[in-house]
Amino acid sequence: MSIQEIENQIVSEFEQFEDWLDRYNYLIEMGRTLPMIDPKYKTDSYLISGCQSRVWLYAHHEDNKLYFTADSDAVITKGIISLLIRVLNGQSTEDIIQAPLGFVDEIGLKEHLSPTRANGLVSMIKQIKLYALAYQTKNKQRNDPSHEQHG
Amino acid sequence: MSIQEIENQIVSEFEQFEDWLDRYNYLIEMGRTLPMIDPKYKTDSYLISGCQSRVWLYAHHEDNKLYFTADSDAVITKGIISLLIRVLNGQSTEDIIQAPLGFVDEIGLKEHLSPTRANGLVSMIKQIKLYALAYQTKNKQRNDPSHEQHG
Amino acid sequence: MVDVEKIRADFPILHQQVYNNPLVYLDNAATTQKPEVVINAVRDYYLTVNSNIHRSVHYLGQQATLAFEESRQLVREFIHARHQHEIIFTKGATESINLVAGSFGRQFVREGDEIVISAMEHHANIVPWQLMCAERGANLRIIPFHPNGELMMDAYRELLNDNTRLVAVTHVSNALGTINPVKDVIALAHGRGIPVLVDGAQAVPHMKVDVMELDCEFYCFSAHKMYGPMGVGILYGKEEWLNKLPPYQSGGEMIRNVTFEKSTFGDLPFKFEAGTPNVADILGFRATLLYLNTIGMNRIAAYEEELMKHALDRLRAIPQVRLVGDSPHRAGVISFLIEGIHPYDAGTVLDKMGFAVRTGHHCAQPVMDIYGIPGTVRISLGLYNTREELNAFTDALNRVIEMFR
Amino acid sequence: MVDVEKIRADFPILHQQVYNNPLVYLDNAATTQKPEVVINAVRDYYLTVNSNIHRSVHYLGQQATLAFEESRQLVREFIHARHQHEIIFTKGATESINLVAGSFGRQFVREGDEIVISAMEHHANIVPWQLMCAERGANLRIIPFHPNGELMMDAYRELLNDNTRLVAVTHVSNALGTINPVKDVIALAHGRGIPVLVDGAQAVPHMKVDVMELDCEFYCFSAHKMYGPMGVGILYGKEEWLNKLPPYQSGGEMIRNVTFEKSTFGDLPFKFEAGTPNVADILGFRATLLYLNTIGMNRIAAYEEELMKHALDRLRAIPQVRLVGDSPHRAGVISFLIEGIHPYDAGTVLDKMGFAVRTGHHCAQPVMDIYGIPGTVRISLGLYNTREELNAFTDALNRVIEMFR
Ligand SMILES: Cc1ncc(COP(=O)(O)O)c(C=O)c1O
Ligand SMILES: Cc1ncc(COP(=O)(O)O)c(C=O)c1O
Repeated sequence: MSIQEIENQIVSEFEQFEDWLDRYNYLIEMGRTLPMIDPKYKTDSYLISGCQSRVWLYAHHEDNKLYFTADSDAVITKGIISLLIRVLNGQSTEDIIQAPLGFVDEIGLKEHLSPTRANGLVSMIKQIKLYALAYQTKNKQRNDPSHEQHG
Repeated sequence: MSIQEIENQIVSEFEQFEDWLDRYNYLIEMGRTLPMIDPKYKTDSYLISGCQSRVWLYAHHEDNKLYFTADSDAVITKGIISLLIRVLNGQSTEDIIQAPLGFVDEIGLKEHLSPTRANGLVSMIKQIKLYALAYQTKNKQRNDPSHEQHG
Repeated sequence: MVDVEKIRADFPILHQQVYNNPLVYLDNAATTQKPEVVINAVRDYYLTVNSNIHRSVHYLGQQATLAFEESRQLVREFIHARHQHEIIFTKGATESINLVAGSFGRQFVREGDEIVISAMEHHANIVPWQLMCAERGANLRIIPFHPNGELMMDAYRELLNDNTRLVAVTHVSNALGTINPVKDVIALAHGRGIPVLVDGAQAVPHMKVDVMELDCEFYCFSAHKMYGPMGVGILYGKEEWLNKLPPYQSGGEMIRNVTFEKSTFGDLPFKFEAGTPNVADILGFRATLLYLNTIGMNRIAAYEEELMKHALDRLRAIPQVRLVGDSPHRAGVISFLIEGIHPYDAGTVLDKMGFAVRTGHHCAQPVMDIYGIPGTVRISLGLYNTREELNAFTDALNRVIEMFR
Repeated sequence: MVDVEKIRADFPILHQQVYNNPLVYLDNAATTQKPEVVINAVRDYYLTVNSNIHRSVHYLGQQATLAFEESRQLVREFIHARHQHEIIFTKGATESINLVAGSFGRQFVREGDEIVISAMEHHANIVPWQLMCAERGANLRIIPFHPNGELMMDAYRELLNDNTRLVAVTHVSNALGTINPVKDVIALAHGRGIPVLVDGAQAVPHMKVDVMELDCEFYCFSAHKMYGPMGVGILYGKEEWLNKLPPYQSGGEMIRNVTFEKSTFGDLPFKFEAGTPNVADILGFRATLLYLNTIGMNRIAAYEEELMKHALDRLRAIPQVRLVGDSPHRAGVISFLIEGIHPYDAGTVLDKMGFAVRTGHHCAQPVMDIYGIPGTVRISLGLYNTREELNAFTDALNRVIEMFR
């Protein structure tokens, strides 16, 4: 499925819930099912520091597609991360770079995305896009005969 | 007349005027009749510096009574000074020290007395009272056999 | 006793729904709500006498100036200072502290000197001293505290020495709620001739403060944390000390005379009030003080003490709750952790239930480092909070615990 | 064209009597009046979303934070800055200048260096540089002006040299009304790689300002002089330069990490915004900018230019009036003397006739010293002033002249 299709899916899942607390209950559940990051990546070099909750993120790529695992010390943050990963896992670097990821706002979690809330999520999305950009650049260089290959 | 009597007289003079401008016209007139300070006292050492208008004040005493001459570069300030001098000239140091000088407020010139208006008047009243206090102290010392006479 | 229903009627913002739940505002240490009289005082100022002050020949300016200086007078009375000109208007407690750190540092602090602060200060009472010390080659010494949140007075005594130039401590901790024994802190410093700054930001809303009785050299707080408008802070300083300090900011208002060769500065308090002051909000603050005086700070303190006791009882009854800071001398603030639940998770869900609490380090990171925790959930009380709100809060807390189980 | 009657209806304070005369407010350079939408915006904030911002998990805090950052965005648009984080909120123009003088001085000014200002600066753009230069052993160099109130550009060119670290000039003089050729001033400084601060306090209310077009490094102004609330100032700085400067005040909000060993600072703009910001008045300022945008700064400028021309014509027709400063490039302000009448006398009587004017040195003593006068009478225009008011004013002036004859 495309990024947009998964986003739409998530939005309709959340539309089921009338009550805020049900949404958060669902997020907490999602948070618990987050594909766990390998403990060896749960170190400071993979830490995305927010103000209130910490996020660790590890990305790798296969065939120009990116895959993520992550963790956070806050369960709700984990829930949102798990949604993000569901949307982005296995997508191409190009698509990831361009994804507006409007669903976080649409499912009513705008406050988690506001630029002045340093809760780790904004920095995480920024980080994901940076990864994608870096892989893309590396790839281009590799396929471009005018560049020597470095790694 | 006592200070209070002259103050009362001034207050009733001002009660004649219904219009603000008439009061100020009267003040301007008063300002023009201010007993002029001897030019030799119109120097920096007799200057009481306000924010907007400058005031020069000279005081001398005879028989434990004080006498003043003064000038200002602003006519309205001169007018108020002339009222003050009318009230205080020839009064005893004790009476001057104790005079509340409420008439300035009563005739509606409170703004000229507000502590945050550095227009020279407040400093002038302060200066007059300081003169009176200084003369009184000197006098006491002179009359007090336990003090040597200095001047 | 305080009639809390009557008081609540004075605060229009409290009567609203948040996510379909009644708002329960328990974030008063961050900023309090404002009674309508204060909001109206600001409005009335703009509707009737708004103007620049102190050098006006005109009517509006004179009215505004008089009201402005009346506000200063009222602040003086409120904290029982000796002179009106010992009250300096700033934009907030943070600026008040920066002012003293800047001016005191420039005048009195040399290489090898020491400034003493406590380990439970708000960042506003840490970083200005830290930067000033770094600039001047001085050292910052820290009074530690016991696990229950009380200052170690013996350690404090030992920190004081001939190099100590100033002691800066908080009256009430915004992270732990502890009321510090500032009178003893001050007396000990004075024993060595050392001046003391007290950060009263979290004290003034909750108790009667008497700066002459405390005998501190400097005391500072923010209007917005005590039912006043934003944008107003107070620095109280003893005349003698304020006279000794050089100006902080410079510009209009604070000047006696300016030439390109040399400028001379006005008398207190103007020397420390550069630029057009925030007249509107300072008049609003005057309305706040009149409002608080009508109720009475002692009655407010008594009411809040009851409330605090009730909140502590209810929280202690929840087995998963662990208080952070547990001094019997406490005002305004309760910080706690919930077993197995990140403070940020708890705060997010509580918000959806209508409860405004604060989570995180509360601008007191060193306190969190000492306990080895990333942050706490903090509730902080105001004079309009009720037992019922606290009951609802602890019930909600139990639901939160259920949700994350 | 501006419909001035419609505009006047937006400003409730204008419709009052002073000493039984209709108020004619001509002291706009000191502070302007506020449209009701601005007064209401402040009120609404306190009635609905008042809270501390940026670190709130709760609803009120989130609403307030969003609105606060929207205000910053609107300021950016209003002065045409590139980035939102180039807009720093301060408490006023004076603080903005003190911030730059303090932080720039500490980082870049050494013994023997020079700072260039003009001879027509407001004290706020003199004294901070003077004190900073004194502290750092640097020298203040002064751009003189012609008797008509225009900067001597040749002299300026000669002042610039390899020791010049910064140029600080006013966009519009608050004492003379001159609009300075700041674009040329900036270009000349840039020719030598010297950064420029422009004091825009008297410019922003009267004309469209585009900081990217000016290309200045710093630009500052006060909300209260442009129909906004008191207690809000702006410092615009180019990202590159703001990043180079150390923080000014320190405390909450502006911190990334605090330990007793070392603190690190947040990103722009927070690095320069220590303490709880004045959210209420900053939201009020947002309402101001929306209001001004609706009318349009170019239309305001055109209207005021007409008004200014009319005022000058009427004043020139009074033989006893002598203009102080007479540049053809003028905005907002007209200063003058009346033959044989002390400005303070004139102001006092004009006040009783209902006219709010300013008298004295207007916090620009050096300007008065240059002309060898103690002060002037100053009228300053706002977008709500009318030709009729100016006619009434000049008629009143003739009566004043009569009174003192
Ligand atoms: C103890 C203490 N000091 C100082 C401050 C700073 O106050 P402001 O942000 O109003 O300047 C606070 C605010 O949280 C505080 O709690
Ligand atoms: C040119 C100029 N700069 C700076 C200022 C200072 O502004 P504020 O007092 O609002 O800080 C003023 C105010 O009169 C001014 O006219």
